[in-house]
Order: sequence, then structure tokens, then C-alpha cells
Amino acid sequence: MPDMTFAEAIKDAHVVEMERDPNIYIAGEDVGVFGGCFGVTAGLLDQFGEKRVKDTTITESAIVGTAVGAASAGLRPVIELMFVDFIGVALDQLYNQAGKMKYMFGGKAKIPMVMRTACGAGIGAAAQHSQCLEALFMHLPGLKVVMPSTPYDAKGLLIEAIRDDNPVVFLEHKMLYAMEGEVPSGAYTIPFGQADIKRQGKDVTIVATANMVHTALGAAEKLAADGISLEVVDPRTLYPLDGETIFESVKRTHRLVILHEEVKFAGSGAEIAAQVAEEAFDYLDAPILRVAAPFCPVPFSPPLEKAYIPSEQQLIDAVKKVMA
Amino acid sequence: MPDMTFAEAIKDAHVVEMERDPNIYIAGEDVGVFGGCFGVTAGLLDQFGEKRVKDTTITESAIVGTAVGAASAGLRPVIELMFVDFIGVALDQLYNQAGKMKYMFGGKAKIPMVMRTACGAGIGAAAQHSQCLEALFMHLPGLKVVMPSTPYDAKGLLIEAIRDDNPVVFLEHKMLYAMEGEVPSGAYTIPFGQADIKRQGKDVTIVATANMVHTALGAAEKLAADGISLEVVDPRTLYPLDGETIFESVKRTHRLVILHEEVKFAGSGAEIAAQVAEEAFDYLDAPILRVAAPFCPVPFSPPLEKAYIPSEQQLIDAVKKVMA
Amino acid sequence: MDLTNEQLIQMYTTMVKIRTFENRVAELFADGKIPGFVHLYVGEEAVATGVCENLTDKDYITSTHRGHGHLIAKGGDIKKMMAELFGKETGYCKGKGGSMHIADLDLGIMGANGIVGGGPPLASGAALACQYMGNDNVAVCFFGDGASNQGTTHEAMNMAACWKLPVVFINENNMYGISCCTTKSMCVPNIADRAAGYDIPGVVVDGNDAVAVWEAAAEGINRARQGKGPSLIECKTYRHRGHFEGDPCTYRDDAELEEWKEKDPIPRLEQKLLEMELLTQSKIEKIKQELQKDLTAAEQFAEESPYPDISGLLEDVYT
Amino acid sequence: MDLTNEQLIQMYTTMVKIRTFENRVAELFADGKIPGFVHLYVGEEAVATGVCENLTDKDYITSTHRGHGHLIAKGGDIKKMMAELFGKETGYCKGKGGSMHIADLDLGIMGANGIVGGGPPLASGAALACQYMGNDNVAVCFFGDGASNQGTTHEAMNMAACWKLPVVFINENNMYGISCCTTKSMCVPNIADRAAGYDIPGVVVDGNDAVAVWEAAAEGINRARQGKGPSLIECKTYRHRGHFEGDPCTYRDDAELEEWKEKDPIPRLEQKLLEMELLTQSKIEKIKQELQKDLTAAEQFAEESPYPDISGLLEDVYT
Ligand SMILES: Cc1ncc(C[n+]2csc(CCOP(=O)(O)OP(=O)(O)O)c2C)c(N)n1
Ligand SMILES: Cc1ncc(C[n+]2csc(CCOP(=O)(O)OP(=O)(O)O)c2C)c(N)n1
Ligand SMILES: [Mg+2]
Ligand SMILES: [Mg+2]
Repeated sequence: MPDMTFAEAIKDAHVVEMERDPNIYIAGEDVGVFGGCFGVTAGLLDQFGEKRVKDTTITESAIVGTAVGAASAGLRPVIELMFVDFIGVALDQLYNQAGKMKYMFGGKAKIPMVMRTACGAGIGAAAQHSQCLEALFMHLPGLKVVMPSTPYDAKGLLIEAIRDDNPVVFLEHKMLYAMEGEVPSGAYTIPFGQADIKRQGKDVTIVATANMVHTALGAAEKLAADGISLEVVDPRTLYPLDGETIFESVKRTHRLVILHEEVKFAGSGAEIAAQVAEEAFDYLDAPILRVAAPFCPVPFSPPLEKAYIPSEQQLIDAVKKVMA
Repeated sequence: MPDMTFAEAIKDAHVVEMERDPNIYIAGEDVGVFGGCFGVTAGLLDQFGEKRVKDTTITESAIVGTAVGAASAGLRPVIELMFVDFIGVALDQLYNQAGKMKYMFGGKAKIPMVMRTACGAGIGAAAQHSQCLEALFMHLPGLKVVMPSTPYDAKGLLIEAIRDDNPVVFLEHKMLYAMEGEVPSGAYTIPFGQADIKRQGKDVTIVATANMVHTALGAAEKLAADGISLEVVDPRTLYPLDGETIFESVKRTHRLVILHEEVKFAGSGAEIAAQVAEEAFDYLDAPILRVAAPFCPVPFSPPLEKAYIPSEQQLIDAVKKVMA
Repeated sequence: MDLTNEQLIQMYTTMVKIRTFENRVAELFADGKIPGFVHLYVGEEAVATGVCENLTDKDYITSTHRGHGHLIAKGGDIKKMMAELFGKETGYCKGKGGSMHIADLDLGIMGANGIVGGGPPLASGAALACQYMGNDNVAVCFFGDGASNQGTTHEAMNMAACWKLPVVFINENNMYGISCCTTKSMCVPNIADRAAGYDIPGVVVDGNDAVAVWEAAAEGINRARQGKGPSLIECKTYRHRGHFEGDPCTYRDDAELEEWKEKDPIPRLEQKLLEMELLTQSKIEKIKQELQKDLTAAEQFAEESPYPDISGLLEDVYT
Repeated sequence: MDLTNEQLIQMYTTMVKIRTFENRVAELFADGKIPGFVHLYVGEEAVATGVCENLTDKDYITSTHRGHGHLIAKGGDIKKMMAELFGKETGYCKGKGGSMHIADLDLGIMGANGIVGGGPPLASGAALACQYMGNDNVAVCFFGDGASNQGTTHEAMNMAACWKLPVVFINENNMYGISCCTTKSMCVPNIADRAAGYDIPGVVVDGNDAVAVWEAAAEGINRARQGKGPSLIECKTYRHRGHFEGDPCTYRDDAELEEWKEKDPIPRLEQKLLEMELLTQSKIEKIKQELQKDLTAAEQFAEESPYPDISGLLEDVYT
């Protein structure tokens, strides 16, 4: 298996699928000549031409909205929203149109589209270019929400997303783009709604997403030395959410700490905690803790940004607390 | 104390405050001549004139955005977003601009504005005019989120909102507009972050918002006959959220059921459940249950819409489950 | 004028069909048979009719909250429409959508839309699909004077212009967005004046003259079919009824309404066809009777159909 | 031309100040001293300078992601700016904002903005406050060619026109929105052509001619001060550097850049002032030395200032 970066794995998913299905097109700001703000689509314009790789004006409502219209008329758009923070200017077309059409029309519409977008802090991009907003998308019926943590998962989940007949929000944490990992060539899919146990353990279940999976794995390595065994569960898709795998893990470990980068308050971890507090309550031996960003915009200054992003140490502290 | 409807109480808050402070203005679609889609602002144009009661074009981004600009330049706008469902076309100005300015600017901005908006199902207005979306606003730092359940609370909370120097989202459930209740004349405020115990009880804590408070009170009445005593806690503001009052209640009752109209998945109840699972875990004698709308857009047809809205019976069933 | 006699009669019939449908909906709403919001098209029939007479089932339209006329003109089935308005299982959307969301994708009807300005990007998207697939189908976007000020409209028109998409933007300027008169919502006399900002044709037409609408639309639509890109056609018209049923209409003059009733598109076309001897009073009667029969059948169908079973509440969210 | 000699020299000085600031920022960024994204204003100095020469501290501006020039022209303190770029406690935003969010509300600078199209509604709002308070202050909105296509821009301009708000929209048409050339993002030759859609004046000006910019802006700003409503002024210009520092600029020709460098606004004004004998080579040297001194001091200030303490992370979210 070749090694690829996360960004290359995502590009590869595009290539594999675009070669298979001529109705797939890509559109977004600077996805063509420029190759994408993070280089993900570099080279696709040369390979597939202007018809299928469309540079757009800076009009996110129209980018999303034309994708919805095109999807409902038979195409399979894969669009890029440069930063997830920009969703505020385009949310209506995503949630009131794409997400609801099928239901409002009594089941007859089919909106096969993917909106890829970069999220997350870590590059000093400040408050309007650094957020994680997965909880927003989770709450909106009609959308699926994908958040990969490895190159392998990214490719398999993106191919699955492209083949899915529903609108899918595909969240790419920008600190992962350069990460390398083994990625099979050719097509393969990872089904939605299947969490992946990234590390098995017996003392505490950690549910973590995106690059926080790696923070959790780092903590697991350290704590292993102290004789504490973490099980790291990566939901991979937040809707559908694989509650079962999480509950099963908690039933084994009896302890749960949730780790994510978006702000804690009303974040994705709240839903996970609430589900466990309902479905696996009797197995819990300790309060459910969440380690997540504090309730503030993402600050610019490097030390502040670093303090904002949940750390391995914070996770370790939380683990020690639930073990106490 | 005079009896007023919820709508009248809200209007009265406007009148009291606009008389006090000439820098308050109202703007929104049809708030003037028409008196507001739900009649809330009827008569204010005559009373305060065109300068202070502004009918706008149908351009929500500009309505919100001009309010943000005006607020940062010294005015105190109270704007109406006709239905909360429309936030998708205006979210950026609310969360990337209003909500973050103060922080991004290192504390120097002051954005005293209120965005009032109607939410909720019950009038057959279908998928794009019926949602509750409080969880979205809760998750966005810089905003405060208010959701009253009675005419008294509505007036006191709106006056507080207007006097607050931060952007406040004020959610008015449309099934409450006609509800009557005692409302003091003149100015009074209800501080944010103070939950109200709408009914005291000892067996199960119910945390409910907006019109679901009344559903909970109805269930409490019925269950009292069976000897089950519900404590009904109304957070009134979702950010800031008065966790303490909820925890204290749970510490007394040892059981929690959360009731809200928005969809359950990643809804406001998830945050409440998660906080209790962290802060009052040791006091819980039963899983935390959430009774809320299912994960679908709001359907139009009356029987479907009725089935969509969480019911007294569903709450009673949940209570019996945690009591079992 | 290239309209055949059959087309003229067809257009007349469609307009009367819309009118009788809408008038009956008003009654049924007042009687409490139809829940929710309904926004009626009475007075504006010439627009949808004149435009859709140029379209086939393979062409797309996006509609608005005021969608019944567009749907009927595009060939929508009034039985399924009426059943949907009643919230019944047999409706277009199984009762899940209601007036503001009726759609018939088989006929290229991409749905009424509850979001003002929601349609333009969707129409550009459907047009993109037509262009991409290399056929000569087109998309038509109906939108109101109020919607013309929404950012989405600007964005969608500009993108359509840049990509030369086969889409025609049909502005229905009925002078009001709820209570907000165009004298307050814009400073230019014509919405079509904005077309120049995208270098696309901008045409103003008497929206109460079905033939004039047809002609203007024909030109725009043919242009689009030939790959020459989008255009904007503004149809000046007026709604006879309130914004929604129940609207007391305090924001406008009775005199204004009366003036526009003088320009009612239906008597106007009727007069013309009588003069052309394409219609006679008895033929008119026959047309109306037939339409009335269909309408009664539709109403009965709606009335007798069951409500959806609540077991289907969670169906149709995902494929 | 009503510019005084002092003003002309002031404008020249401001432009050089921006240029030297930006060039130094480029170096500091390359050296890793400045984190995040920086978008430099090199080549466009005449726009901010010509416009802001018409403004007082009581007037408002909204800026963009490419905001340093606007800030300096409006009187921003380069010490606090540089400290902010470094992410230091002493910066304009205590290090919380960075390049894309520098603001100085005391000077009416409503902030750089990371959202393309984020500024226009804010500017209309500030203008509304001026109108409401009955003073003759104005708001100026800087926005790019890319931003001109955003829906928010359309909405804000239309609302400003309807309400006759004292706001001037200054379009900085540098021909690109990142890699997207205006030949692909719009079909009209001038963004100012869109002003007609709001019945407001639309003016095109050579954005590399500071005096011409000043004149056009003076007219729009005076109009606004007199309560006559908004206007749109398009300044044709070019950015010499990449979209952001690090941009390889593969999407545009070196020849194009060279052509525009010929039109560099600074030598142009310099030449003029030399001809007018308002400047001499030695005076120029002196200006540059002074600016260099200030810049060095700013850099040193930034360098020596502490990073914010992480205890302040949760401060400044709410009042
Ligand atoms: C985004 C959004 N804003 C506001 C509304 C509320 N609303 C529904 S219809 C309407 C007026 C629309 O006016 P216009 O576009 O002229 O269409 P008309 O009703 O005249 O046919 C408004 C404001 C909405 N549905 N969506
Ligand atoms: C809503 C939004 N979309 C996209 C971006 C990414 N972005 C930042 S600057 C830029 C180009 C802006 O072009 P223009 O308005 O012409 O300004 P210029 O950079 O040329 O000064 C883009 C696409 C953004 N910041 N915000
Ligand atoms: Mg209208
Ligand atoms: Mg540009």
C-alpha cells in the first residue's frame, strides 16, 4: 500500500470517483488553477478539464445552491467550501434546501452532493478561519456529517460520501492535511455509521474526532506507561453516529471521556455524552467528562491558540479524574 | 397586575425601553405598517415614527449586518428575523461578526443588539417555517440565547436583553404568542442565567423550554394524581445556562428528563444532559432521558406535525421509565 | 407572434384553471379545510402561463411561496396539489410539504420554496445540469420583487452569466413583498435594470398580458436553449388578494387594487380571443365547466383521501 | 483639485508608510516572525490613502482581509498594528485578532474582516448610526472585486440606497479574488456599472492615481455628508504581491505584473510632487528615513512585547 498524505488521499478519492462517473463535477473557489486553498484539488483541472473542475466566484450561497439544483437534476457535485467558518453565508441552501428537499417533497428528491470543507485551529488563522462546527451540521436533519482522522479513512469515507445519494458534509481538519498513512490505491469505501476503535483498551473509553484522535492516541501511549489502558473510539461519521460501538466500549470500560476540538458547550460531545447517559448509564462508574475547546472564538496569538486547542495533558488529567 | 398576552408583553418591553432610550430602534421585515408577521410590533410605528421603527427590504444579511454596524457605532438595534428558519441566509453577520467582534478586537467592541425571532411548530407552516434552532445559537460563542415561556418572563427577559451590551438571540415560540398571563406594567428585568423553577417537586426533575414548559406542567398535574411529583425547571436562558439550579434540583430528585421541541439529536438537551452527567452524576438514580422532536424536518400535515411535537404523553412515559 | 390558435386557447384555459383553483383554495382556507399558510396567485396568472407555454416537461422551473400558478402552468396535477394542500397522503408530497413545498420533479418542477430568494441558486444549478449534459433543456426561475433584493439572487444571476447557463430569471413584480412596496425596497423603476450589472438581457413586460409574457419568455428561453446564456425578464403584475390568506392588506389602497383589476389578465386574453373568434361565449362556458368539474373532482379527491399515517413521520429524510 | 500642498505631501507620506510597512511585514512573515495569514496591500496604496484623506476620526471605515493599508491611512498606530501581527499583548487586539481582525474603534476603524463581503452590511449599519444621530459623519466600505459578487454586498448597497445612508462603497478592483480573475467572476467591464441597479452614482477611477482617487472619493463622501445617499467608486488597481504571503501566483502573468508596476502609485505621485516642487530628493529621503525609524521602533516594540497571558483566553467574549 502506498503512503499518502491526508490531502493526497482526498484527492485520490476524487480521481477514482471522477474516472468512474462522468456526472461528478467539482466546484469551488480556487479549486482549479490554484489547486485549492490547501492544495487538495491540485492537478484535477489538468486531468479532468474545465467542465468538471469549476472555479467559481466568491459566492458561497450560489456555490452550494447550484450544487443542490444540479444534484436534483441528475449531477453529483462535490463542492469545496474553503473554510467551514464561511458556512454562515451559505447555510440556507444547505439546510433549508439540500437537507429538506427530499422530506418536503414526500421522498421524491435525491440530492447526491458532497460539501468538503476545511476546519480547525492550529495555523494562526484566527476567529473566522479556525472553527470546528460539526455540532451545527449534526443538528440539521437531512445532512450526513463525516469527520475523518486518517488518510485511509478520509479516502474511503469520501468515496462513500460521493456515492451516497444524500447531501454530505465532509469536514477536513487542516492540521491533518500533511499527515501520512497507508492508503490502498483504487476504490474502497468505509460505510457511514461505523465507528472505528483506533486503539483497544480496558480502563477508559475515549471518544475523539479528527486530529483529536491522535491526541488521544498520544495520551494512551503515555498512560500505558502508568498502567492505564485507554480505548480510543473514532466515530468517523457524526451523523449517522454509531452509538452502539461507543456504548459497547463504555460497557467494557465503565468510564467515558469525550475529546473534541470544537467548543464544549453544545458541541458534538454533548450528544455523545447524552446518549451514553441514557443508554449505558448503568455501566458507568464515573461522571462523563468532556475535554474540548473553551467557550470563546479562536484566538490568533500562538500561545492563546495553543491554550485553546485541547491538549494531551488536559485529556490525561480528565482520565485521571474519572479513574480516581 | 394587568393580564397580557405573550405578544403584548414583548411589545410592552419595546415600548418601555424605547421610551427610556432614544438610541433603540427596531428594524425588520413588515415590523412597521404591517405590525409584524405575528403582530408583535403593531402600533409601534405610530408611536415612535419611521426613524425608530424601520421596515426593511427582504435581505436578512443586511438587516442583521446593519444592526451589527449600527450597534458598534453606538445604537441599540432590536431587529426581528421573521422566522428563525431564515437564519441560514444571515448567520454569518450574527456569529462571525456580531458574536466575535469583541473578542477579535481584544475586548474593545460593544455590540448591544437583540435579534428577536419566531420559532416552533404547531401552525402547519411546514419545514422552512417551523423549526426550533436554539442549539445552533448556543454553540456560537459571543451570543446570548434567551427562550421565554410566559408573558411575564418574556417582558422581563426582553428588557434585560435590550439593556445587555452583547448580541442576544431572543427566541419566541409562536404557539405562545396568544398565551395570557400577569405582567407588571413598567420596566423590570429578569437576569440572564437564572433558571426558574416553574413547579416544585421531589421525584423527577424536568428541564423544559418555551412552550414545552407548559407541556411539562400539564404532565406534572396529571402525574400528581398518580402520586408522582415533578419539579419543572425552566432555564429561560440557554446561554448563559444556569447549570447550578438544574444540578441542585437533580440532587434532590435524583432523576432527570429533558423536554424540548427542537430535534433531540445534538439539541439543547444534549448539553444539559452532558452537564448533569458530569456535575451531578453521583446523585443520579436513573438514566437521563430526553423527550424531543424526532430527527426529521417539520412535516406539514396536521397529524404528522402533531406527532412531531413532543407530547405530554411522551413525557409521562419517560417519567414512568425513570421511576421504574 | 408565433403562438398557434391552440396555444392561445390553451393559455386561456390554463389561466382560468389557475384562477378557479386559487379562488376555491381561498374558500377552503377560510373554511378551515386547508391548514398553514397559503399565498395565492390571483391576478398574476399571465406570468406563469405565458412563460410555461414555452417549456417542455424536460425543462426545469423553480418556484416560490406563491407557487400554485407556476405548478399548474407547468402541468402539475391539481388533484395531487389539492390533496397536498389538505395535508393528505395522496398529495404531491404525501402531505409532508404543503402549499409552500409542492414539487413534481418528473415534470421539472423543483418545488415551491418557503425561502424568499431560495430558488435562484437552485435554478442556476438545474441549468448547469442541462449545460453539463449537453441537451437543450433550460431552467426558469420565478422570483418576486422582494426576492430580487436578496443576496442569493445577485449571486445566482452573476454565476449564471459567468457560466452562460441556460436559465431565464422571471421576475414577478407585483409591487409588494408582503407590506413592503417596491417604492421602498428599491430605487430603480425596474428590476430588469439590474441585468446590465451582469451583461445579460433585461426586459420589462406587461405581466398581465399573457401574449406579451409569452413573447418575451420565448426570446429568453430560445436564447438559453441556443447556449447564449441567461436573461432576466421582469413582468409587471399585481396580486389581487392579500399576501397570504388572512392578510387584511392595510398597507395598500383599494383604489390601487381596483385599477389593477381593470387590467386583469384573464378578461384581457378572453377579449382578445373573442375578437379573434377563437373563443365564443359558449366555448368559454364549456371550458369553465370542464375546469370546474376537474376542480370539484380534485377537491373531492383531497377531501376523501386519508391523512398520512404517523408511522411515516421519519421516512423520506434520507435515501 | 482642492488638495492643499500639505495634504499632497501627507498622502505621499502615507503611501510610502504603507509600502514600507507591508514590505517589512513580508520579510517578517518569511522569517517566521508573523504567524497566520497576511494579505499585503503593496501596489494599492493610492486607494486607501486617497479615500481616507477625506475622512476624520469620527468617520467609519470597514476593511477587508487586506486591511493594513486602510488602517494606516485611517490613522492606525503601526506600533499596535505590528504588535498585533506578532500576536503580542500590546497589539491592537491584545493578540487575539491578528492581521485579519485589527480594529481601532476610537478611530472609526471597524476592523479588518476575514469574511469576504462581511464589511458592506457593517458599513451601512455605521452609516445608519450617523444618519440616526443626525451628525454629518459617514462610513466608507472598502471591498474587493471578489467581494462585489457576494450577496451581502448587493443587499447592503440596496438598503443603503433605499435609506439614503451616508456610506461610500469603495471597490478595490485589483483584478483577482485569489486566483479568480474578474474576466471569470463577472461579465461587465466595471463593478461600478452595478450602481445603476440601485440608482446611486457609480464611478470608475484610476486606483493608482492617489489624486484621482481623492477627487472621486471627495465627491462621494461630500454627497454622503450632505444627506444625498450612498455611492459606489471603483478603483482599478493591482496587487504586486501574491494573494497572501506564500502564494506562488501561478495564475497570472509576470508580464501583467510588470505592466502594473509601471503604473506603481508611489513613483507616480512622487513624480508629480517633484514636478510641483513640493518634494525634493532630500525631502523624500527624510520622509523615508523618518518612516523607517518609526517602523523600526514598531518592530522593536512588537518584538519586545510579551505574548498575552493565557489567563486571558476567556476574557473579552462578553461585556
Ligand atoms: C428568507 C426569507 N425571508 C422572509 C420570508 C417571509 N416572506 C415570505 S413571502 C415574503 C414576501 C416576498 O415578496 P416577493 O418576493 O415580492 O413575492 P410575492 O409574495 O410578492 O409573490 C416574505 C417577506 C421568507 N419566507 N424567507
Ligand atoms: C465568505 C468568504 N469566502 C471566501 C473567503 C476566502 N478568501 C479570502 S480573500 C479571498 C479573495 C477576495 O478577493 P477580493 O474581494 O477581490 O479581495 P482581494 O484579495 O483581491 O483584495 C477569498 C476567496 C473568505 N475569506 N470569506
Ligand atoms: Mg412581490
Ligand atoms: Mg481582488
